[in-house]
Amino acid sequence: MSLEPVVLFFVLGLAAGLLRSDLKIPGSIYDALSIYLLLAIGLKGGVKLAEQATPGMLLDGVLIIGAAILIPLVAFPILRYLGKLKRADAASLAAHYGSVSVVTFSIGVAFLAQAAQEYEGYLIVFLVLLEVPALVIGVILARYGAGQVRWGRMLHEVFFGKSIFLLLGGMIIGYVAGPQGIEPLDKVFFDLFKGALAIFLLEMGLVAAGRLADLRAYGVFLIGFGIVMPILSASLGTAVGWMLGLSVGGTMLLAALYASASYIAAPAAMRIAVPEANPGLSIGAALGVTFPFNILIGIPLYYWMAQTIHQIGA
Amino acid sequence: MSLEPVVLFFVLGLAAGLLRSDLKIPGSIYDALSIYLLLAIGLKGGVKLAEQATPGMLLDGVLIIGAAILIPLVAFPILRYLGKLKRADAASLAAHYGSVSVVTFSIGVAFLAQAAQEYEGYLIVFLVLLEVPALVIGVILARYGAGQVRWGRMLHEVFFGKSIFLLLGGMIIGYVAGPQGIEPLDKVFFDLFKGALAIFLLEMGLVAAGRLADLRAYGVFLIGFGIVMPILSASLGTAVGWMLGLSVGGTMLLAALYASASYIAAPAAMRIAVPEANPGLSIGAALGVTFPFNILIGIPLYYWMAQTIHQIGA
Amino acid sequence: MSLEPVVLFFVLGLAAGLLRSDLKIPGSIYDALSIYLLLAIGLKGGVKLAEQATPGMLLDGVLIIGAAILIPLVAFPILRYLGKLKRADAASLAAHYGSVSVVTFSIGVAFLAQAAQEYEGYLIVFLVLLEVPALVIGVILARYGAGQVRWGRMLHEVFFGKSIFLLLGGMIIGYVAGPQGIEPLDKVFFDLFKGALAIFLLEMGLVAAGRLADLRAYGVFLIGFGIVMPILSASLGTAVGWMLGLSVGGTMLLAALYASASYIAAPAAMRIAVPEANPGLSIGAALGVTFPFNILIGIPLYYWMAQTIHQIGA
Amino acid sequence: MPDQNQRLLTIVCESMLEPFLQEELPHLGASGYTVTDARGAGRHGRRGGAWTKESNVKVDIVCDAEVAQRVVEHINREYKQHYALVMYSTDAKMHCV
Amino acid sequence: MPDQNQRLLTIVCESMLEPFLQEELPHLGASGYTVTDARGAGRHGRRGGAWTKESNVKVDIVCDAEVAQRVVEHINREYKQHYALVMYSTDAKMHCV
Amino acid sequence: MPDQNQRLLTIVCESMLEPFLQEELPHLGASGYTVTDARGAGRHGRRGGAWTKESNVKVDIVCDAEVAQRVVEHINREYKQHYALVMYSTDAKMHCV
Ligand SMILES: Nc1ncnc2c1ncn2[C@@H]1O[C@H](COP(=O)(O)O)[C@@H](O)[C@H]1O
Ligand SMILES: Nc1ncnc2c1ncn2[C@@H]1O[C@H](COP(=O)(O)O)[C@@H](O)[C@H]1O
Ligand SMILES: Nc1ncnc2c1ncn2[C@@H]1O[C@H](COP(=O)(O)O)[C@@H](O)[C@H]1O
Ligand code: NA
Ligand code: NA
Ligand code: NA
Repeated sequence: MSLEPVVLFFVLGLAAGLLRSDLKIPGSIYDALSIYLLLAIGLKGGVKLAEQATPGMLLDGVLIIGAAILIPLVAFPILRYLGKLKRADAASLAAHYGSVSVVTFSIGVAFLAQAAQEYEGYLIVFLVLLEVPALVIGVILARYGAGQVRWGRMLHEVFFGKSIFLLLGGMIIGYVAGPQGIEPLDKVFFDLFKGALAIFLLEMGLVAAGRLADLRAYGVFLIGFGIVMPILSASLGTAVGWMLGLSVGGTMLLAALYASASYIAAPAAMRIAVPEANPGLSIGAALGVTFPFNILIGIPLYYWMAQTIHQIGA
Repeated sequence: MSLEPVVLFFVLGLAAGLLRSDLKIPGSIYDALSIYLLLAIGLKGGVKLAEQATPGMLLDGVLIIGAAILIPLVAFPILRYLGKLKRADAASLAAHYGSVSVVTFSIGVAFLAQAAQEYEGYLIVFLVLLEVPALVIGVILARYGAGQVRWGRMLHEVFFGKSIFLLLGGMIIGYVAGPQGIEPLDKVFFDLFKGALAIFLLEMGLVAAGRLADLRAYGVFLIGFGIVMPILSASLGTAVGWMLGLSVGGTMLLAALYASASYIAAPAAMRIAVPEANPGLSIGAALGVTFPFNILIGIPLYYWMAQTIHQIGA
Repeated sequence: MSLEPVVLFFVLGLAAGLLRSDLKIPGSIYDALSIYLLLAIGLKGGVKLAEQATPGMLLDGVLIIGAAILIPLVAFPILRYLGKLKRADAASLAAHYGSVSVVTFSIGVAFLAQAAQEYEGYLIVFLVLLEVPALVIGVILARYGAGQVRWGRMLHEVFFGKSIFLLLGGMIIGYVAGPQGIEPLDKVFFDLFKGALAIFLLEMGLVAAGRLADLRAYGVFLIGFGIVMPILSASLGTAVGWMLGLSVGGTMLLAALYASASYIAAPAAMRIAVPEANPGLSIGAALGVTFPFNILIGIPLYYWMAQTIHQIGA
Repeated sequence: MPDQNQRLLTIVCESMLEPFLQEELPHLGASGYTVTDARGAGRHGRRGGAWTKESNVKVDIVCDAEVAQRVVEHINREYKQHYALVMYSTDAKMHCV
Repeated sequence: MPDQNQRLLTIVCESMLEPFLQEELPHLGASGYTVTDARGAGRHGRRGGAWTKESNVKVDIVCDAEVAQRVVEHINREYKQHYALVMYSTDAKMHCV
Repeated sequence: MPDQNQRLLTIVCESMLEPFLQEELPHLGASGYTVTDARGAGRHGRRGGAWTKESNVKVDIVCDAEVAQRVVEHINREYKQHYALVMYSTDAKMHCV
């Protein structure tokens, strides 16, 4: 199974960081690219929703979110009792792994396009819907029994923070304007998507390289968690996708969603709601271990899992 | 009459600003987008000019500019005596409403494309030509009888300020290179135009949201002026367009040009030539009231006006 | 022979700078554009290499590099003894003229596309390969007999500095992914290339305008050198290209490569390895004289040279 | 108003605190402030500025000693413990018309 | 040249004044200056830095007290009245070879 | 830890020196530093910030007088002669918890 070429840009960025190249992507370009990617995904999701939405999806949605809630609830005791992390750190990491990564999802989509596999486009909606419960659970886990929470600030950050806001906003615009309305924007928001993703991944590689140093300090447990946890979550996702009758592509995407860990929305929200949690730990694991694992090994693996369960089930 | 989807991006930006989302478009991206839009419009105008220029246009041009000069001359007494604004403020606002908005014009063009209406492409030239007299009149109104003017600095700012410079420069390149010469650049300067406009409008929405607070301080008169003045100017534009025998599309575009108020070139020039004028007032009215009015309500209205006058006239 | 339209953007930028327009392209956009151009050229080179590589090229490569080494070795005595420059300055300038300019090469490619001329795509590889020996020779010339060199820092800068790193990285990705793998990225990395180059040239014009002031201080010799040296180098390139049996397009590109002077990789490397050399001198000559000369006059001239030698030789 | 002797208080902290400071500084008595984007290193390691999660802002506040003291105490109480953050101040003279 | 006692004068103002200051500072006797992009708030309200029309620059000038005085007076005369602008200064030591 | 009297040392130099300073400052005893992008003018002419080759960085270091002295000497020795660069310092108070 061949590597998606965009992933090579991540590797190039990683190499630049580790070899101390002076390559640096300006912060404003990083921001612009992430605004673009979030909007583009939101638009695509909105258009798909306008085309595909049916009442039956509502029940599917409840199941998908219900099952996803298990992820932080399983991750927390592993981190707290097996990993012996502090309560705040364990809760924050659980929230990161409970929520999702837009870029991992996009690479999953690119992978399916290369494999010429169809998928249920409305799954994009879960990029938004899966974020919120995981973060709320994370905060409750951190605060259970003690401490007060800045719920106001935190929920404002979740809903009006740029990632959810742009995804949701793009989705609404895509839904309202529909395929024809969006068509004149396709040249920017769809045709350029993959190239923009490639450049964003170059930058992610640079950032991830800086995070690897942190990881060394946190040791083997966290690296192991960063690999095993997504496999567990992906297995859950594969099972749920299959039970809901999703296509092979859709099953694989749901697995990738479950397996991915957030490094945009979650860090911002956790920094506000659980400031005593060490952000180096969670970003280190999510971006330094799980993200590379998912895009290099995970996605082909989840694809294989989705194919296998469909063969066995058939 | 359906909304142009790009306008939804303005609304999204406005919402982000009002809901205090942390969405922020980096200043350098704003600058880059505005450089791109100005260049692209200039190029398009130059190409159209190379294709369509005829000696008869010269007379049309004189009429279009002559009529446009009425706008600041009418706006000034309204602002000064009805609105009781200080002389400098009234003059600066008159200059803003006398000059034109590149983005409003672009949305007018997008609207016509969606309505599958032709228009006289050379009208782009007036994005440049209408700017200068309005600003000069504004300065004269402010200084009449008193005070000295930094004419040198101010005219340098007008002609070599980036907006006129890029429009003119793009126009010359487009004219010199012609349609074939520009063709390899089409992928960037024409195909991406609408998407870039959408992202720019997102940013404009964010900026406009910040301006609304100012407006509250200045009250009802200014809001009324920001809505009535463009309707007056558009009526003038519709009449002139029809008298010159422009198409329905061209008539509407001329109305939109007259109705639009500058918030790029004019603020910079006025800040230098009439520094005692409060920039919050003029940017607040131009960007907080007139710009949203024009793109949400004005353009469909002016289109209807252009259709009506053509039907009556026929 | 008509001017490539992208060159007009350079002229526009130059005019903006000289007329003191307030047009300014943000530094982060300059950085982003140069990252994009380097990656895109690298990718294109890698793809061509995957399609065209043959063992015979290896020998060609040795000859091309061997001949190129003559350039700094000829430039140095001219600068030192005819121009009476200090040893460090002469060595640094020799290194700049020995290495190559990515943008000059790109404009050569655009010129060939407009003239509908084929060329050997693998020549892109020499954008990387010609850089290193020239810089090393420059340092040796500067240090011969005296002074210690920070070889470590300097070679790190050469190999891991962003220009070589991105060219090489892009080349490897293009080679590994091949034409099919890169195809989904074509919309960004190939289709947008020329437009991005146009905007980059606008910025180069602005920067070059700032450099012209320096040049006045350094006088007539340096201006003469900045024009005569590229013609000499291009003649060598034309001869080598013809001897190796390159096409007319390929011969012209090799001449343009030899003729071009670096203003991205070389300045950074020389600033580290030979800090006592005045960077104003070398950037002034490379960017203020040779770059405009090459893109305005040189490339058509080298094209004529390549055609002529092929006619005579045939 | 003649020249006044004041303090120039500088806060360097994670960028994500900017909106909070922006809201709180006026209530603490600062008549104004100036913000620039920054990167750096300190007890919390390198903050390279490559992305928002690891970029800093530098906030300069010219104010009288009392306000400076209030700002320092507020920030020590609210943010110092859990956020990458340093504060330092110098004597400064404000030049007014 | 040994270390010298000087003033560090900082001007925070609307970005659009940058080209004018750039032209005028050398004539006022400043041997150099450093500019950074800034945003902020003050008597003229919030200047958020989102676009040129509401972004600031911060200009640092190390110079002797006399030059600082001249710059302050010039700016007070030419710009202070109509532009968003503050100036403050501290004692500073210039370190030279 | 109470408030401490220290120096605020500022280095303005060519951006390309940033990675070197970043590596060397900790060895010279600086516990932290803050970097911002800058442009300016000085003995080496205008450095307009338009591209890396002519942009500056401003590095602020709060440290005790001894470390400041060491940094100044190191930079004077290693870089001052050939690079566009100025250094100045003021008295500063570091506010700690
Ligand atoms: N001694 C120092 N001098 C100047 N800036 C500092 C110093 N220490 C820390 N900083 C800045 O403050 C930020 C947060 O500091 P810290 O919480 O110590 O990591 C760093 O990223 C630096 O930008
Ligand atoms: N007290 C202050 N401390 C630091 N910066 C200030 C202060 N007051 C104003 N500024 C800056 O100076 C700019 C113009 O100030 P003003 O003219 O008061 O609006 C503001 O946007 C701030 O960036
Ligand atoms: N007197 C000064 N005050 C503030 N900054 C200065 C001064 N002189 C030089 N600089 C800054 O230091 C950089 C290098 O200075 P120089 O080596 O003198 O060209 C300049 O580009 C300015 O940013
Ligand atoms: Na997840
Ligand atoms: Na108008
Ligand atoms: Na060369």
